[in-house]
Amino acid sequence: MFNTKKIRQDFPILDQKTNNKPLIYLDSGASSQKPQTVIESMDTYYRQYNANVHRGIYQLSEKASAAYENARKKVARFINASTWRELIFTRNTTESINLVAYSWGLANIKPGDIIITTEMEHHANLVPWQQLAAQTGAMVKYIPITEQGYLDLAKYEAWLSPAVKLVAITQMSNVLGTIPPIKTMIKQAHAVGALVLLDGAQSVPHMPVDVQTLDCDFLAFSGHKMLGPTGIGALWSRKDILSAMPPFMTGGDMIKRVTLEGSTWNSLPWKFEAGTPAIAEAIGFGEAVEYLDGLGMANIRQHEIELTSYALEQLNQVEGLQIYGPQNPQDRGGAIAFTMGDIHPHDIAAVLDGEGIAIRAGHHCAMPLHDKLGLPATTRASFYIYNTAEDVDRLVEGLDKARELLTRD
Amino acid sequence: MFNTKKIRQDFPILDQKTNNKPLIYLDSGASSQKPQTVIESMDTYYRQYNANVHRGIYQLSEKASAAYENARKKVARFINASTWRELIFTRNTTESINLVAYSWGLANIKPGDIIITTEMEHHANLVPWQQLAAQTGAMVKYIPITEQGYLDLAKYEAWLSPAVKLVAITQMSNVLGTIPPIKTMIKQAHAVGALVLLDGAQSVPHMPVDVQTLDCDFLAFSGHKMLGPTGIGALWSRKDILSAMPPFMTGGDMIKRVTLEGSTWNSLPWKFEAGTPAIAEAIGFGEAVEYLDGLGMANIRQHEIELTSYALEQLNQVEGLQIYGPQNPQDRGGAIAFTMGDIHPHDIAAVLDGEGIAIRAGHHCAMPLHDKLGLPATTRASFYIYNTAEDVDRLVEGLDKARELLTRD
Amino acid sequence: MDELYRQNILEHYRNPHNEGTLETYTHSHIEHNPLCGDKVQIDLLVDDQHRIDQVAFSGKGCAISQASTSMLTDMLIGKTVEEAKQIDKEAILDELGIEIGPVRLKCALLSLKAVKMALYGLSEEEWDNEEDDW
Amino acid sequence: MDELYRQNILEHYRNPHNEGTLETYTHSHIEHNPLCGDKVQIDLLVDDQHRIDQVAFSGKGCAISQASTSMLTDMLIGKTVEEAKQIDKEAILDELGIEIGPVRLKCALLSLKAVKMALYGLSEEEWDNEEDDW
Ligand SMILES: Cc1ncc(COP(=O)(O)O)c(C=O)c1O
Ligand SMILES: Cc1ncc(COP(=O)(O)O)c(C=O)c1O
Repeated sequence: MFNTKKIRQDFPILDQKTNNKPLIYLDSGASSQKPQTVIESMDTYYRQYNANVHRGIYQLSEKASAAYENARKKVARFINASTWRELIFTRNTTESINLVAYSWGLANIKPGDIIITTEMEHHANLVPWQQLAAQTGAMVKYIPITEQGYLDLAKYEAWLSPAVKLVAITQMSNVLGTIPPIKTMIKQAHAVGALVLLDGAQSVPHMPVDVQTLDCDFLAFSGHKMLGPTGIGALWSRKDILSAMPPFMTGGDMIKRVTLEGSTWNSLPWKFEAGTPAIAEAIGFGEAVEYLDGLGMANIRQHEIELTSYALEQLNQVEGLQIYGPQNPQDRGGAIAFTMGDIHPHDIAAVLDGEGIAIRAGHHCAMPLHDKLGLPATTRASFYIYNTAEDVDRLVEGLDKARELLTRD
Repeated sequence: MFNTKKIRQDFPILDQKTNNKPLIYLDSGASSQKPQTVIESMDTYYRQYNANVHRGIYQLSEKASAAYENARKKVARFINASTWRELIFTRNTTESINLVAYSWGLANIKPGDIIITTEMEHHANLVPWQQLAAQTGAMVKYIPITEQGYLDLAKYEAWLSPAVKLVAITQMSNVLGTIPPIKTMIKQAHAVGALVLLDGAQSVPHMPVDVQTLDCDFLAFSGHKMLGPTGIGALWSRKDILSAMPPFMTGGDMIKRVTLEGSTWNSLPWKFEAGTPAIAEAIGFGEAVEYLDGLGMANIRQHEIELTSYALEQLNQVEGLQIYGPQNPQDRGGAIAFTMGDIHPHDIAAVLDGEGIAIRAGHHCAMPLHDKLGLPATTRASFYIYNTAEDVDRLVEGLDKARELLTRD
Repeated sequence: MDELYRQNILEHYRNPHNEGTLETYTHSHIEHNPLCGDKVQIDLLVDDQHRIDQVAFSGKGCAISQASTSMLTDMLIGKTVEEAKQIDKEAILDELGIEIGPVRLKCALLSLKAVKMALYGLSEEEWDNEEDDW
Repeated sequence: MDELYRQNILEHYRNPHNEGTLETYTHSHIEHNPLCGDKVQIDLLVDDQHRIDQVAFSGKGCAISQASTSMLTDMLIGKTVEEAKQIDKEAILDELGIEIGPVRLKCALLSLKAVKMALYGLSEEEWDNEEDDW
């Protein structure tokens, strides 16, 4: 069914050794590896048809423009946008969210308004709202997480009121793995007139996401976490919302007309893309979603449920190891954060690195969540399409080695 | 001396035919082509050490972090910054300028303040200031251009007063080619207490630029116009200015500490780099400046003066052709905008494309300048290190062909 | 490329049909393409039977925009407003008989946009929608 | 990698020297590394001759940070404040005897930063400058 062996052959980086041990890459939650087709699409762009887009009349530029806009269509279709005009290319999830905070936020948020987010957010979906609230006199409320790593939905429901203008929430936690019941939460938010922004940095790479079925209002995600290059991300929103928003950055390509007295803006989506865009990167991003489409997002989700299930099972047996986040693999993605006794996460990651295992240690850009857990840092393994049960076994062996080496008495 | 033949071999794209004619690329002002070393450096990153930067403890990530930060050092040294902490990676010149407008501008510009810019600016160095002025109650004044395509410096000097807080000006016009006497203008601006932002999108790729000697306060430029990849640009400013500025975008990597109550910011330059950066692109940018350094920026400038000189000579002899901008090659860069009778620039570019010549037609993101010239559009040829006198000859032949085909009576 | 400037296009460009303005008209619209500074004015005279009686265009633009406008005016005369509504991108491209890149497409379609805006008040957004494809 | 956890480092990590706090001290500073949540407190007792008489550290951190702190305290005792100022990144790395990546470098130098801030009020920015190289 899901042929990991075959998939791995498409990823040149995986065929290497670190410290003389074959590389086991367990940090896709931070950034995924890239298949051959993605890397080559950018190489080909630079070698054969590199040129600035949109205004060129010569063939290189026409080819580059078509490829850039075609990539937009691919990414828009991938999340089932109703038109490609709703898909704005940004640098990453962080810029997508900042764009909303600056453009939609400053125009719509008033003193006394409430923005609801959660305790488990990545800083990218937290600091911009704190800043917006500070600038506008609004208030941010954080849905607490329960002992089991779920959202306290009773609190959420109790907090919903007409004063709530925005619910900004991750569709999959990058630490706990938690997948909140987004569809219901969106319905509830809409019932009080609030818009909903989804941080899709972790969800879009790992499960089917359909903006029309979800009925969300904004979706932010990053290319580099879903087989695409660095330097490219996306913001999706509905046409009516985007049309009413003022531009974020201004300059070339996002204007229709400029005079010394003022300017009129370009049509969607270009109104939000100022200056020369990340052309090669957009093309690579388009190839990435094509690769994912080829595998099928439902199959990818299924593969990760199975792998996460096996990993939870194995890790739960490791001495002194504690996992944070839901234990039911259906309720979570494949990012598993844990601690092991009082061994520092840095040391665990360093010992694992010695075994060829790439794993992350730290606060994973979610300091408030770690404060809540009472931990300065955790170690996190995260899986993707190229990971196998064998990788989990190697991880467990590595952890045993770390414990042996670093237990103090 | 300047071995164009050898240089051309480093650029894989140049070895191709368009419409069965060898490609003559005369649109480097819009975006330059890339040498082999730049393309390969990114390919290698993705194939061998792709990983997220700054927080990873495993070897891929440490290698990626070192390469990313090393690229910053290369670019910082290239413009002679006094420390790499003053070099912020952005997407492009446009984002660099918007960063200053949002962060420095909103914090420092007050009602009644004056921002001076020029009539020949690219929209990237014009619309952000119009927006800032509209938001703050400040006023934008535009230094006019003379018949010969120079700035009216008498006006500039007359306008300077303590109310002027910022002078934002291009160091090389992308249409007229004009190189203003920046050093003097900076001294004059500083004398009234104004800061100076240089739009270096055209200057940094084509001539030696030393921020310490110039004594400017901000410098914005783009990687893709100087042999680097798309999706990466830079903002340089002095440490004391940057330290006092609030962040622009917020999220991961730009914070020191986040709590539910608020955040503290990271040290320079990371305070201004929110989220996963354009890692591969920064690495490619670093390679690009290394390539330019290898040739020597003074040599590149000399090559372009010679080529521009020859081009002006030849083009001035073409029937019906009118050049806009200074005729003295010492006072200008290698972007030459022109019209030919009443033949529409689009048609000229299209006929040239048929001859394998890539050239730009339009307003080149400088509509106010075109309004001033009384032209809806111009045709523009722009040169770089891989262009030759032969390219100019082919251009002239192509123009003759366009005139024959498209003259109405 | 030369292919772009086929004989039929050059003929319309050199000797455009229906160039000028109408003294008496029922519909008129001026449309700009700011990207290249092109401008076209379309005047239409529609009779009681909703039939287009007279058409004239003025303005300036590149050869492609001039030729396509000239061709479009020929196509319009004698058509009912309903029939004119059916004229789309494909019809113009067929008439031009060439392959065209995205930038020049805007030139080629500028007068069609102007006609639709003049005849039945098509909005900027509706035009975008008509142009959009996946 | 295993190389990181050499015997000397593991020994200091398992049995750190000068762990604890001082009842009487002339200088003290707590320094955090928010990236990994590490925290170190350094207490110093400097005598009339500007000589460091006693040092103690407390806090928590990874093996590298614990070991480097333990080693640093050994290095400090008996040195004058002037001599202590000379201790730099290289001195710590020499003592650790390993190659170290940029993230772990922050762990290895956390206590040195704390000492410098305690002893002569080095600022955050001055520290950045000391660390910076081209
Ligand atoms: C003078 C000038 N400024 C700014 C820009 C904008 O550069 P970018 O599109 O890379 O942001 C350009 C390039 O088009 C330019 O020529
Ligand atoms: C849940 C979540 N949101 C946002 C981000 C930020 O993504 P980026 O760094 O690509 O902007 C990440 C990735 O680190 C994430 O996991």
